[in-house]
Amino acid sequence: MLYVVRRLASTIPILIGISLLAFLLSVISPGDPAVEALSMSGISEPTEQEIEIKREELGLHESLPVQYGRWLVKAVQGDLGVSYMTKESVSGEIMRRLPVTLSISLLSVLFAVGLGVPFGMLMALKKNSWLDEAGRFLALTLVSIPGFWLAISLITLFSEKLGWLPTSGYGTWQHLVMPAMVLACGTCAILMRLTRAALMEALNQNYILTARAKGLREPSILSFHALRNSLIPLITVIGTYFGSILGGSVIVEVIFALPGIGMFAMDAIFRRDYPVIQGYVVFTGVVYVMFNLLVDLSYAWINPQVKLGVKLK
Amino acid sequence: MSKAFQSGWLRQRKHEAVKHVSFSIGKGETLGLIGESGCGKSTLSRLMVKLLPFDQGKLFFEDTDITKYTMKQLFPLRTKMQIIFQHPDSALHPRQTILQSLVEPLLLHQITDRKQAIERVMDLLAPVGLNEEILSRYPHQVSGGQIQRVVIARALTLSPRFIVLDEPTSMLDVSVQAQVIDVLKTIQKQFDLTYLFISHDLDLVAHVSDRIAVMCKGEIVELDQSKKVLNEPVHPYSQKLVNAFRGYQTNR
Amino acid sequence: MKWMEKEAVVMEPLLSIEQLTVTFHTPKGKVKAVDGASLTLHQGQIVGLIGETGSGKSVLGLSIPGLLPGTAEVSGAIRFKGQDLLILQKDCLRKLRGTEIAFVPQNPATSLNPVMRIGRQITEAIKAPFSRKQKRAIAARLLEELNMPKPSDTLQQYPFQLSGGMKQRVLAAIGAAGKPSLLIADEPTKGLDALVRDQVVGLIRRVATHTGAAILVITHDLYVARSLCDAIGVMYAGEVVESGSTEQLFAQPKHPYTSGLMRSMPGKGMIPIPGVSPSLMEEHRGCKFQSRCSQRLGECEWKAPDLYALQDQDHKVRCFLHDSSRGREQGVPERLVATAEA
Amino acid sequence: MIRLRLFLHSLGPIGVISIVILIVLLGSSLLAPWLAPYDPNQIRMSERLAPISGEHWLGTDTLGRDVFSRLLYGGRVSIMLALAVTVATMLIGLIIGTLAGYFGGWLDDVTQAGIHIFQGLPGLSFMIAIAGTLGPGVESMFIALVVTSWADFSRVVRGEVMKIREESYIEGIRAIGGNHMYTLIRYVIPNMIGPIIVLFTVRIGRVILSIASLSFLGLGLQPPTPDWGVMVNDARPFFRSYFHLILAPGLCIALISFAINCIGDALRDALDTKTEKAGWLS
Amino acid sequence: APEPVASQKANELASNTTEVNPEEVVLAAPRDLAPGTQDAYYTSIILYVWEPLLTAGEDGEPAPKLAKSWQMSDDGREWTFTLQENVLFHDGEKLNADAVIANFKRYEQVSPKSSPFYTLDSKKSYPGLKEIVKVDEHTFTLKFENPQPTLLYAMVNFSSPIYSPKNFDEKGDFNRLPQGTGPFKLMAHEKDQYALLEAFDGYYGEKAKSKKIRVRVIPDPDTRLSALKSGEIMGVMDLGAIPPSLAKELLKDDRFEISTAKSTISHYLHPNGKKAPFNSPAMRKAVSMMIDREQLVQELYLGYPTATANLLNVTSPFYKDFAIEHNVDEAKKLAAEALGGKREKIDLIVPTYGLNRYPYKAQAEWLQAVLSELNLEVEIRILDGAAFKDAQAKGEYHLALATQGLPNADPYTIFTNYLASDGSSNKSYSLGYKSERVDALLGQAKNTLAMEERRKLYDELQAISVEELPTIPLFNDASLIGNNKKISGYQATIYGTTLPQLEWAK
Ligand SMILES: Nc1ncnc2c1ncn2[C@@H]1O[C@H](COP(=O)(O)OP(=O)(O)OP(=O)(O)O)[C@@H](O)[C@H]1O
Ligand SMILES: Nc1ncnc2c1ncn2[C@@H]1O[C@H](COP(=O)(O)OP(=O)(O)OP(=O)(O)O)[C@@H](O)[C@H]1O
Ligand SMILES: [Mg+2]
Ligand SMILES: [Mg+2]
Repeated sequence: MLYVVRRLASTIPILIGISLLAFLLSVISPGDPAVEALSMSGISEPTEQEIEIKREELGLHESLPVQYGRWLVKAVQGDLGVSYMTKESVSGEIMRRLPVTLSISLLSVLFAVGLGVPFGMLMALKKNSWLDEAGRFLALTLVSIPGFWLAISLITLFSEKLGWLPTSGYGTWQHLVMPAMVLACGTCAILMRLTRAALMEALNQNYILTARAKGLREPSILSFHALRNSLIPLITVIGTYFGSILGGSVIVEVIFALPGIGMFAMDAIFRRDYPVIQGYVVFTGVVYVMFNLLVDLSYAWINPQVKLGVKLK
Repeated sequence: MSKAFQSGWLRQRKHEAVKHVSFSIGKGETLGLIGESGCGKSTLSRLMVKLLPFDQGKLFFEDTDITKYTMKQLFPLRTKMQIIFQHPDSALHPRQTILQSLVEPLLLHQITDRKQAIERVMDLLAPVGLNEEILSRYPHQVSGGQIQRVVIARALTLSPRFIVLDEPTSMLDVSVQAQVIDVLKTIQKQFDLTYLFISHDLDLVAHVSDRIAVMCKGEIVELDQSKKVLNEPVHPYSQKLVNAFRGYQTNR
Repeated sequence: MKWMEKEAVVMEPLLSIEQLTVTFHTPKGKVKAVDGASLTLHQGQIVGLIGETGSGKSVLGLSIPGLLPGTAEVSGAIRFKGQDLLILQKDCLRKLRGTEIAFVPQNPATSLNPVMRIGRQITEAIKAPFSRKQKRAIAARLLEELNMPKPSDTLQQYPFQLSGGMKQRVLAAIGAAGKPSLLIADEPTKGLDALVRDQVVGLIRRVATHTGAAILVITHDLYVARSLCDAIGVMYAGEVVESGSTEQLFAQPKHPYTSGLMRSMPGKGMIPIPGVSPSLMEEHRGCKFQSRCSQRLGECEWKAPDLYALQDQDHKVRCFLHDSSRGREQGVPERLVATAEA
Repeated sequence: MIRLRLFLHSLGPIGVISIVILIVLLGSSLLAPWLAPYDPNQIRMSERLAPISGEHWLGTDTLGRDVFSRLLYGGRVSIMLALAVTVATMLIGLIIGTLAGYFGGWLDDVTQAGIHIFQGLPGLSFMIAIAGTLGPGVESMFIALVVTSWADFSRVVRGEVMKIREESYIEGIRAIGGNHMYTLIRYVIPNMIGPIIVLFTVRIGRVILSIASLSFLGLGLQPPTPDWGVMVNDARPFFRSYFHLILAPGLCIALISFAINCIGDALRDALDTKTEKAGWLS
Repeated sequence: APEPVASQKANELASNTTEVNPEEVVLAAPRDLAPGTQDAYYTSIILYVWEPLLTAGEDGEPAPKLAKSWQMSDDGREWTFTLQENVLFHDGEKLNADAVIANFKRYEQVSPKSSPFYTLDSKKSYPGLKEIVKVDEHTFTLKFENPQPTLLYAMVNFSSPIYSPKNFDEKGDFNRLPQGTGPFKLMAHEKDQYALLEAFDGYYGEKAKSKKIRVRVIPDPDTRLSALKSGEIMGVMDLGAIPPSLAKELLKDDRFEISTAKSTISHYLHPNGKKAPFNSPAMRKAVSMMIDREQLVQELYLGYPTATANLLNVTSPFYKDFAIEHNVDEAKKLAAEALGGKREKIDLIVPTYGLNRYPYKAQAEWLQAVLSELNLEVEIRILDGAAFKDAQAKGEYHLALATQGLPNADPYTIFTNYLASDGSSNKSYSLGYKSERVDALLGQAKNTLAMEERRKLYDELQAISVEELPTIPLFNDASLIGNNKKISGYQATIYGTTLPQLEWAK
């Protein structure tokens, strides 16, 4: 427990670094949040006076360090501020979108792992067979397809032509199938290759020989001895991948009309909604840090050496 | 004695891999070092050639205190002292040919130009029992015994005065081991070298060393003439070690 | 122990390997790791297999329980209790592993699954239909018999918590768990210091007395072989060049390679055998040792020697010098100058 | 030589096809000015959305431009940019990762923090922000892509270096007198060339896809540059009736990424010394 | 075995998603039309949840909505409005003068309040409003400091939304779902997902024909089209509901139809009049004459919009038609003179929001080709909205593709913004336009009460704008919506659709 707390504490400078970078990036981008908050692109524009008042209201007159400092002080207290655009609290907005993003992330991880790992295992077992070659081809194809291209094709096929799945929106599990597939395909391929490589390496280890010498059956050697030992690279990839899609995937969200975190963030970036950008970046930072932590903890679970080491501390 | 090593109160890391060790090796002498696995033999050997910084103590080489020498100051000394590591299989640059690895020390120290360096390497091959044909090969293409000999040859290119040999035959079986020891003894005579010889095999150590030091948990517990240590060990740990060895060697 | 040996002579051998050849197909070509090796092992016997690095000892050992990788092509015969293991069905062979034939791999540091508790690793090898609890009790008793301090605690531990010697004991326990009638131990003493090595040798002896199993010990430590084994086989470049009882072999090594090996021991003068062992990838004509042999005969160059039995039927040598058909004492006509030193 | 043979061996039939694809795509991109039947930017309002014909092999787009000609030109910028980005990332990652991994200490701590910060930043969003800040164009895409990917590269390099640092040949060269500079350049870097080449090819593939994604959001290459990603995006409104408009450039992106990844894969197998070992017994 | 049951259920669910629920009509819009309590209006006016006092008629003139009639005092400082009777809010409250006064109080409290639809700013819509006096139950009077001859134009739609007085708290914020007077009640909404409307039984006018309408948010135009084609949605609405290129695609399938109406949005090519070459009116003229607006409208917009040379949008009642001059030779001559025969490199900036709604990229590329003949070497830069505005404000551009919504049916505002020397658009777009005559005309218009006179002033202003081209008008946009023929009564209006008339086709 202490270890976890210490790990978390050590990530605070990283979070501050991330937020500072995001802040700098926001303020040096051309454009004025006050103007953005007041205008509707291409329809109406505010007058100078209105802009002045708005700037005052948003506190944009203060010097940059003061603005950042003020934000930081509040953020430390758990207050991420209020969106310039929607006037709602940033944390509330993120939390509202979290279930959407979380559910597609989960499903896509499920897809990626559910397909990638067994396929990779099969490839490792039947290495150099036609099956291995086919798997390799599949994996290479999956990493090479541009996501948006796949999304368009899927919608056309499954929604327009076949009518099996809804094109877009959020609600039932059917809504999540296609976005999750698009998100999963690259990672599925990586997992396939990785599982194959890791398993093949594990199968070459001496303890597998020991296990065979005991007369164990192949399947139980594979699952009890080899797989567990090859989990670490897999978990690392799954962890970082899950973490990164929890930060939202703009393109998939736009195409499939999913009101997730990525689209929200992109809107904020386009409209210079500093509090939202900051809040979002801190959120993704926390997710990143958390997943790194989880990955580390799972190493401990897999690798008893780390586990017992942790207990000692 | 023109050349002497002295080191005292060395310390390594928290769990003290090496504790308060003092000894010296005379010129042309072979000092054997024995002791159980993990007692700090390799650490000591690294300390002696200043590959590890140490916490306490002093190190003299040819009567000069080199304890505080920087990397730059050490550079000329590197030609005079050499170390041969325990695991020779990864001791060579895997992407360099054997020849490249062999001429490298000479070129690095700008002792000769490439052509002369190659000549010098050629001269060294015969003493260590190597064949010219392996020069163009890569380390993974030659056997463990050959690598071991290449590593020895490489250490010799710079004509050192002192060589640390950390289990130089641990990877070899007896017949090859005998070959390597043969080489080492020949060149010692030839170049008047000083050795620190580390091994688990007491017979072997006895065979090559003038004196033997017994190490236990980071400390040197006994240091005396080879015969004495092997025949009438004083320290209980030395006795245990020697008895164990004798025990299984003679009868079942 | 003497009576056991006598009985063994009478009985049909437990294991007999005949003309075993193992070829690996690699991208770079064929590697003939074992080339027509023959060996017999009797009930309750401890047999040592010695020879230099890369001579095919491990491959031979692995081929018995059928643990060679798929790239290996095996021919010849391995008769175990009258059954030829090479033509046995995969699944039947698997069932034999652990229960009839146990294999303890070399290198204890990597031969235990690092993420699995010791207890599980041992109980896995117990095939009898016991409950988990009973199995654990058996495992604990096994460790106890092998002089493991606190055996029941050890069952809860992971390999990294054990020292090298302790791991070796665990591996031995795994080997003994299935009450096999044949145990193959590959390099059980490699890289250990004298104290631990001593323990391991004792350990193997104990396994032999406790289970009554025959043991094949693969090693290149001649001291170990001598102190532990009843009989010894010497391998060179994939062939068994000499085999016989330990006393005979150490007292009167017949094959030039064996005697060279003996002379290389630090205690015996450390006189090396000149030259290097031949590549396993090339085809050979004649005796494989001829290029390093100081007693080479003319025919050695073009004719491969057979394994010739000496008067003592147990002692066999693959060398023309001991071909009884050509007359034992007269047979050194054209001794050539040893060229291997060049 | 063995490496080359091994490389060809591990390519397999798919790999050979990949090399052919790569040569064809790169070659046609390079030779586009000579191969293209039309000026890729020539607008002909009278021939808008012409179907596939002998005159226009792949028809024309919404402004009557010859799609085949645009396709030939379409890889130039993306591939060059991807190459430039990957080379730059590799250099940065190599320098930072090597120094951090080799020297460790505070340098490593600082680098690690930097790596975490940049990895913790959300990739595409960050890229959008940078592209927005610097204005559109090849230069800002270059910067955005480099800034968002150097950290990954550095981390991998750092890990490799830390592994190599433990090898005894590093201690060996130090015992002979090699200083840090010498050790780094002659020993450390050459020994991670394998993983670096692999990472390099994987990265190029990914950068090409990233460029296409940015173009999808309108922040990529500026019109009228013919570019595959842009072409896919431009074709979206028409693809139901003119499927080839989206298929052709999409296929080009997929194929080049496929080919590069496949070659990287084969390189990995060829450069991995482990594959040469025999298995358990060695 | 449980498996078949589960898959059967899944099948049901799956078929539900595409099968039509007769109770509910599903439509889609590119953005969230019900942003919620923090919004100035809660919902867009096009959902018909709330109604304004005044709306815009077909002719663009102010028309009665909740206010059925009005009267301006002679000095133009007092306006008296009479409300519709028997109007109920969704929460059952009655519409009366008190309710309106409460709403006006709210305007004051919250102004200016931003919204993606229109900023609510009472100081702008009701400048110098002194007080509101209740005359009787259904009559009230607005009293101003200065004459307000064009008040009605300013009050239209988003400037006079009326909600139940119980619908907001003491700070003027909404306390629950909006309680307007419209034909639809907002039943539920999920941010960025959907808004669910239900016909309001107590509506005073003609009641909505559909019981329930769900308006989903689908930002990507192509996905909207797919959703239409798959039958998931019956129609699309709001700005950019269906881009012209997709309209063509949709019409290829005879299950669908398109409805268009004029739109208040005009498309321009803004020149940066502060620097060369477009500080020269001749150069602006050359560009204007060079551009074949008809071709643009026909080829890239499929002929739905109307080409124009006028700054003022066609929906304004003051709009005057001017002939479009397209003369390539003349244009080249003018340009050659202005540029001195040299080739000039210029920047054309394009806002990202234009890419999804309009074929702006193709338009930019087309312009590039066209202007190249004038010896202008055009470099296109696509900028996100904020960066686009920034570039305009700083004058870091030469030409910009841009749209403008008619802010107010009275053209005074747009003329001031664009043509006055200190006009806000003039400045923030760096148009650099300055004309004493225009400033004088605007000053005059400000105090002119008589409509006929105003019209004359506006005519002259339009003529000047066509001649001097402070900005180069391209065309008046069209509202374009599409729907499945399974529904009927779904027509585009100037701003929005005929949502209350929507019903399942017989
Ligand atoms: N880099 C290091 N970090 C931490 N501990 C170390 C390091 N190097 C060695 N040690 C520890 O120091 C002790 C002595 O190690 P050393 O390698 O010197 O033993 P050794 O006597 O050479 O053993 P062996 O006979 O197995 O080679 C061991 O306990 C080892 O774990
Ligand atoms: N899977 C394999 N593929 C190809 N060659 C192999 C394979 N396994 C073993 N070999 C080769 O077979 C030969 C014999 O190997 P083996 O491991 O049996 O030798 P050993 O006598 O056990 O040596 P050591 O004493 O080092 O254990 C070696 O040359 C080795 O390279
Ligand atoms: Mg050591
Ligand atoms: Mg072996």
